[in-house]
Amino acid sequence: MSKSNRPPKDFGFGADEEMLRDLARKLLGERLPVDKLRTLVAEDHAAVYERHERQRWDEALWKEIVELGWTGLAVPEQDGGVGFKRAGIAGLVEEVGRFALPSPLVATLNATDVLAQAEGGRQWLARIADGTTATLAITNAVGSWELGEGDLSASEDGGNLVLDGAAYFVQDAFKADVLVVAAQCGGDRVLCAVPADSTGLSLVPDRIHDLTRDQATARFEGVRVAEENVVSRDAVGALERAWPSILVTVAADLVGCAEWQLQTTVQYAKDRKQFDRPIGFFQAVKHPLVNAMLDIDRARSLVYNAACAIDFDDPAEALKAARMAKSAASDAGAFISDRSVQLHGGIGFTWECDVHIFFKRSMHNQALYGDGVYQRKKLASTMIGEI
Amino acid sequence: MSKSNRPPKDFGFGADEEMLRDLARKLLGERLPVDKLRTLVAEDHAAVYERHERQRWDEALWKEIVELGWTGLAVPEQDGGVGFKRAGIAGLVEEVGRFALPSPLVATLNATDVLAQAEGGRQWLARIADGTTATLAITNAVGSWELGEGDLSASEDGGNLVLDGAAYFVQDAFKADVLVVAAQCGGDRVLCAVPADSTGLSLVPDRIHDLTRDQATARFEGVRVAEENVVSRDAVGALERAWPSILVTVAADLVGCAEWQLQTTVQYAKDRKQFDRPIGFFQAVKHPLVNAMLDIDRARSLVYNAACAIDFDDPAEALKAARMAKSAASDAGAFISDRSVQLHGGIGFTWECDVHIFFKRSMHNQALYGDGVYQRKKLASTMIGEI
Amino acid sequence: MSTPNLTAEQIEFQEHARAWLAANPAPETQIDLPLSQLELAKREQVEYYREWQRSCYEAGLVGTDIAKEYGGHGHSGCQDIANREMSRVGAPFLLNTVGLSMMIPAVLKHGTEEQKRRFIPKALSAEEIWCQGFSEPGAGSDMANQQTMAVRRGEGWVVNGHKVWTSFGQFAKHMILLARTSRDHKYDGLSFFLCPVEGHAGVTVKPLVKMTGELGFNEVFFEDCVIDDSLRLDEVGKGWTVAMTVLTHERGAAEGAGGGIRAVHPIERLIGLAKSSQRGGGLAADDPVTRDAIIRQAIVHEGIRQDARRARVPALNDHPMRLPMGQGVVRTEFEQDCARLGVDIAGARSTLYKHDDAAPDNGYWPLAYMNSYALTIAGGSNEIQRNILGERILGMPKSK
Amino acid sequence: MSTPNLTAEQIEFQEHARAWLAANPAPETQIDLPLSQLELAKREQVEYYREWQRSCYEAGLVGTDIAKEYGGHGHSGCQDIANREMSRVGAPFLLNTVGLSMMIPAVLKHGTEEQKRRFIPKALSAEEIWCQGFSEPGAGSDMANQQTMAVRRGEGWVVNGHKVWTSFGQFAKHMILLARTSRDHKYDGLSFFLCPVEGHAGVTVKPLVKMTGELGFNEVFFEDCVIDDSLRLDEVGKGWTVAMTVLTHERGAAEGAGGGIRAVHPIERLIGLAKSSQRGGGLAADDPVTRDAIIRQAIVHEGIRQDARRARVPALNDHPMRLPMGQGVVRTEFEQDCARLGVDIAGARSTLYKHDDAAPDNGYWPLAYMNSYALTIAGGSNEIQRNILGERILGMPKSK
Repeated sequence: MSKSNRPPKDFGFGADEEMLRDLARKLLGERLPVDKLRTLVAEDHAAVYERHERQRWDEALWKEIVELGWTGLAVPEQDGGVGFKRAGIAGLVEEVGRFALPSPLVATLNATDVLAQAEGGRQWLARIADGTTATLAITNAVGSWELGEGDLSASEDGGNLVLDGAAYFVQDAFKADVLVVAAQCGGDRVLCAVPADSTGLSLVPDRIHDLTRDQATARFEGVRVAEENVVSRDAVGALERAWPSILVTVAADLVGCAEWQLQTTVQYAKDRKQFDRPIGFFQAVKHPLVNAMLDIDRARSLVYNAACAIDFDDPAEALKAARMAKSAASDAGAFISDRSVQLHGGIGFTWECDVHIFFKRSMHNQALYGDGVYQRKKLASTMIGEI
Repeated sequence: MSKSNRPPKDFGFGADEEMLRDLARKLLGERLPVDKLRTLVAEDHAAVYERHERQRWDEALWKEIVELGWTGLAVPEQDGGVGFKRAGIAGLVEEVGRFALPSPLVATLNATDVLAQAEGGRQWLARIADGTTATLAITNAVGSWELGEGDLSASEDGGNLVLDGAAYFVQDAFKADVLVVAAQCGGDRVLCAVPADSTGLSLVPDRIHDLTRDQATARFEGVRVAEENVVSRDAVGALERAWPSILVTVAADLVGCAEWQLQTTVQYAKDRKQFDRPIGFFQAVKHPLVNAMLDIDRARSLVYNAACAIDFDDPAEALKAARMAKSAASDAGAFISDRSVQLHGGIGFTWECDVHIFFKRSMHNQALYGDGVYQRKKLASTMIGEI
Repeated sequence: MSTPNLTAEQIEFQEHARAWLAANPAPETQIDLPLSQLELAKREQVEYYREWQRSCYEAGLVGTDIAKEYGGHGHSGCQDIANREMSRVGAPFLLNTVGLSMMIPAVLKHGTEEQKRRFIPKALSAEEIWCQGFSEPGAGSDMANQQTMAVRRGEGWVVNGHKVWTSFGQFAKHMILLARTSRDHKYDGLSFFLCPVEGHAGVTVKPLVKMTGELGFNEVFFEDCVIDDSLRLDEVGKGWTVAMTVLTHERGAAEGAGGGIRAVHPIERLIGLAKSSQRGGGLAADDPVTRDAIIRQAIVHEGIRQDARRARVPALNDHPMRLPMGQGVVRTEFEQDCARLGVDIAGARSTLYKHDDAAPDNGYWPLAYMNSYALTIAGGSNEIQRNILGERILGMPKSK
Repeated sequence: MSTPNLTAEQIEFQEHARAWLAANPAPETQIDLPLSQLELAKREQVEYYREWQRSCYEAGLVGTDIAKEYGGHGHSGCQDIANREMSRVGAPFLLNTVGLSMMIPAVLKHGTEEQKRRFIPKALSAEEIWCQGFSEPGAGSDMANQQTMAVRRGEGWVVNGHKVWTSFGQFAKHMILLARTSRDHKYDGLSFFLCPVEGHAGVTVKPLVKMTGELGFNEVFFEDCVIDDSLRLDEVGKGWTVAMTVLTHERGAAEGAGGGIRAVHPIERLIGLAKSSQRGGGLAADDPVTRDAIIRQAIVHEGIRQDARRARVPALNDHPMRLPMGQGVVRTEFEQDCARLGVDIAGARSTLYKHDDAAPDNGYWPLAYMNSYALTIAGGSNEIQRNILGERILGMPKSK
């Protein structure tokens, strides 16, 4: 990837990025239209919420995705990946959100971004480029996103480390081959890559609303980590450097999801008649949808701005831009989620209507790594100054 | 005034209170319809904002009001006043706000409430009951409402005090016979009643937006205060006890003003045609006005609740209720002010349309003694706990 | 809790209610009880609540102000007291809410003597559960757009059509049914029936799955269902008038009436959540933006209480229906906003469903948030409610 | 400020612009300059800004990309650079904004060669000020509802009617005038004229007083005003088409174009205010709720910049007009929301008018707040803009 001094006007979203995005849109449009999605994840409410059966995803589609090389997009070229621009990855993830794709792609991208910032992450990056899936296990029991917090401790044992404790809110844990874990080791925070089948590691499924992912608590009881899998002795630094990318990826998913919600609700407003008119005639329907459009536009523009800032290696600017993008995307997602149910009226409240699938994916992503209020609090510290 | 153990369901708003309110509505309706108000305060924009001529008020009407005894309503019976219920005073002040009456009534009520809490305020209360007007001079140069802050100091000189410094944002100062002043005197904060014509006291007019009041900086240069006019050695205590009443009075003015704005805008929405329909047909007009109505209703109900809590001598509950009322009234006032201009369209933006008179009175009152955010911060400290 | 100016009868009743409730707490149970009435899904839950309502009824806390000849207790002005006392102790909700707050007011106002004697007592005791049949799949917010037809045949009527959003439908003995008896008039073509449901030929109840994956609402299909004419309420063509009686009462009657989960003070609940949630390295309860949001809701909550209080003071109401009619929008959006705020405060933990042990308040917040859309949609969406308020209260021209 | 991928011509121009602006700062003056263009009220203010625009024009910073035969400088893609550089140094605003951003685009697209040569050069130099005549007292948000009539008479037209909201009217040489030439068609009955104003018989300009007590807008009355047919722009009946050209340009052109007071970064200004304001015993800048509100605006502000950036990347726009058309609502409400936030932060000091010494930022906030309604009302209120967005971009049915 070539880097110049100045971020380009077009966010660096050029022909390659457009081609990947369009390919993704076409592939997902064919393989995961909303009726297939519904069959896949929401055929039987009792299976999910009462019998707590593992949520389903299309593993055949995932194999194709791996073959297309999407898992390696964020892996630097020198580590065997594509080293794709974040702007291009954002374009891809927007489509993933638009189709609410159940997959470990976002989790793997997030973990890749952290490994790429870890001094010892190269071997795992190469495996990810080959299709290994990964996820982050860095969150404590109350769901704090503060980078120094966690409920995992590591102790030295010869050349190895031994992990005890738990990491919570691990995204798509059951789809991941390896967990990227932060643990307290004396005065250090270490970052480890822990294969999902390690002895002493157990995944306890969370019962969650979102139908398009899984989430788990990862429990560690004397899990031994070989020296080569201790990828960094400065986990906080690696996470900090990766954080803009992580936020932008989740924000892009939110934006794509929100655009689906907008378009679907607009279509409903054109089709559905009440009082002898399509309900889109009424300003109480039309104006909120226009407001949602403007909010989504803002979030989308801020996502590409942040992606571009990451590509052009301006860490302070990138974190600021990414927090703005996540704040705008969380708020836009919350607003269109609300309106998508309300304006669909009675049917929007039912299981048979697809809006709830996107509503729940959005609600999950709104909270993930901090909502708008959280991001703005952090932004205020840098933009206005500490209190 | 009889007090029972429990606040009454009807807020104590009985026949007497209704009679006074209806009388006020009738009197002001006859004597200060909006076209007269406009002539009185807004005939010539240059006189107000360029030549800075003193704003006008109807002194003949004021004399009538004094004769009707409104200045003495908040003065306890034992001090020669009426000792009217706060619920009744709130009803009256709602009408004052509804007609945007330019007068020292609110300032006098606020000052009365403080004097009634001062151990040495009785002689001044008696004078107020007889028609003397008063105002509070308790605010510092940056407009802080914190009770312990101020830019006035007092020094002992024999039995007298000598005041130096200034008090800012003094409401209707040019209509007041006496200023009720808080000053730092060594370790104490003293409360003094300072006649407006005292030697060394000068009033410097503020240039303000609101056309229905005046505001001034009161400068004190060696102003001597006789011992009998040092009405309390615990100004903070007196102000604290009076604070619920002060907030409720301003909130009631806001509610009355907001109701005028609502009704006037509703009427305009019925009369004004666009696209061959009255604009009230459109939900972009109708729904915001409904929202304004619901907001005003909430503020109004909370005003009477707070007034009633004051009447029934529950200081903690009264302050909480009053802050809720002021928060709701400030926010309701801001919202209907915004919509009253926007929905009047082009004409609403002009001097010749009356909405700006109420817009500015409301904007002034929204800020006075703290806006919604401010009140909620204080409420959080008591309802959730200190941080 | 202030209860001034009570009559001797009321004071005595209040003492009785307090004593009875103290002596008769809701029975412990192993049943998985729902978070609200709307999530009732299992027969065992229904039986638990039926039993509770029956005992309250027998103790005089239900049907308190209804005449004795209709199974009530013949008091005056005591039902409010009963409701308040039940709410105060956090008693389970009363199961037969459609019967109590919709059917009974309608029958009292529009019904025959026979109808009153036949239906009211068993609704009070919860022996017969009622459901409501006003909403249709095609009608949406336009309640007058009923397509379910009732056609005269001999001494009775033949009903064909399809109702949706029918809470309690799967457990109901009867339905208050709004049906079209003439296509010539939109409003005057509607009639009102007290329609049998359970075991009645031609009526099929099919549970509907909500977005949360829970049951609670139903679809009800009518295929040549025959109703006797004695089950018609008020005259043919007066259905809209009866429906308005029902809905006015419903929107105004949200207060009191036993609390269950809702008896927990919603602001206390939010504060409790904030005190157990993390935000930005500290407690959410110490985050000033969260605090501001909670206090905003606290002010709305107090406003709802004080609006209800002011609604009963004629001197402080310029338009008699302004406060009562506004409450529907205010209360439903308050519930929604509170629930949404809870979701935000819960942060990562808002991702958890109710059966997850780590879900705060047993998963209440996201479920309450999603279920709140039933409140802002059903019975005429809040968009339509705002039209009605703008037109009926503020006198603006119709938007339809 | 990023300026990548410039052509050689653009790089050279940028250097020239920077050098000239550095060497030629806006002259110091004793005149009481207005807070924005909309408050221009005095001839001496006009002359100050006229002189500034003239010298910018002569330096090549105005009319940069316009062909030399029409008085421009014949560059390509350099006007944006000029605007950015002027904005960067906080140069005074350009006086003849109606001429530059409304008349010139319309004449370039719809005008005759003669019209281009006659009007464009003197508009660039600010020798001739232009005003806009689109709004009428009865028309409100329905701009097609023009009642001002232009009736054919011989070689010319006789105009009668009444325009409002005419900024610069009292100083203008000409007006872009939308008038009705036929009552038979609403849209096709409109025609567009380049109408003389100053000293022209039958035209009377009457300043209008704004709610702030300031001047800035005017009413313009036409009584048997005669216009030569050579002053008609495009064909008879094409007035609406021309007006759409003008308005599309106006809404999209808010960026750049010299800054004056607006060149101050609005978020920096808010932060500065918060750092000098008290709230609850501390600085407003330390109040987390105020901080959250400021950062909200900062995100909108950055969003506006990035929306403009993304609007120029076709691959990231599903509908080509969605971003450009949305900006009118977003930008005007951003200005309003920022100003209102400033009022709130200023607290008691927001009560002060601009001539009060204690008023923060010379009284900017409350005045900017009130004046912001000109933005959300004039030229089709934001309610109408939302209709247009919902209909033209999202394809929903017309609300009118």
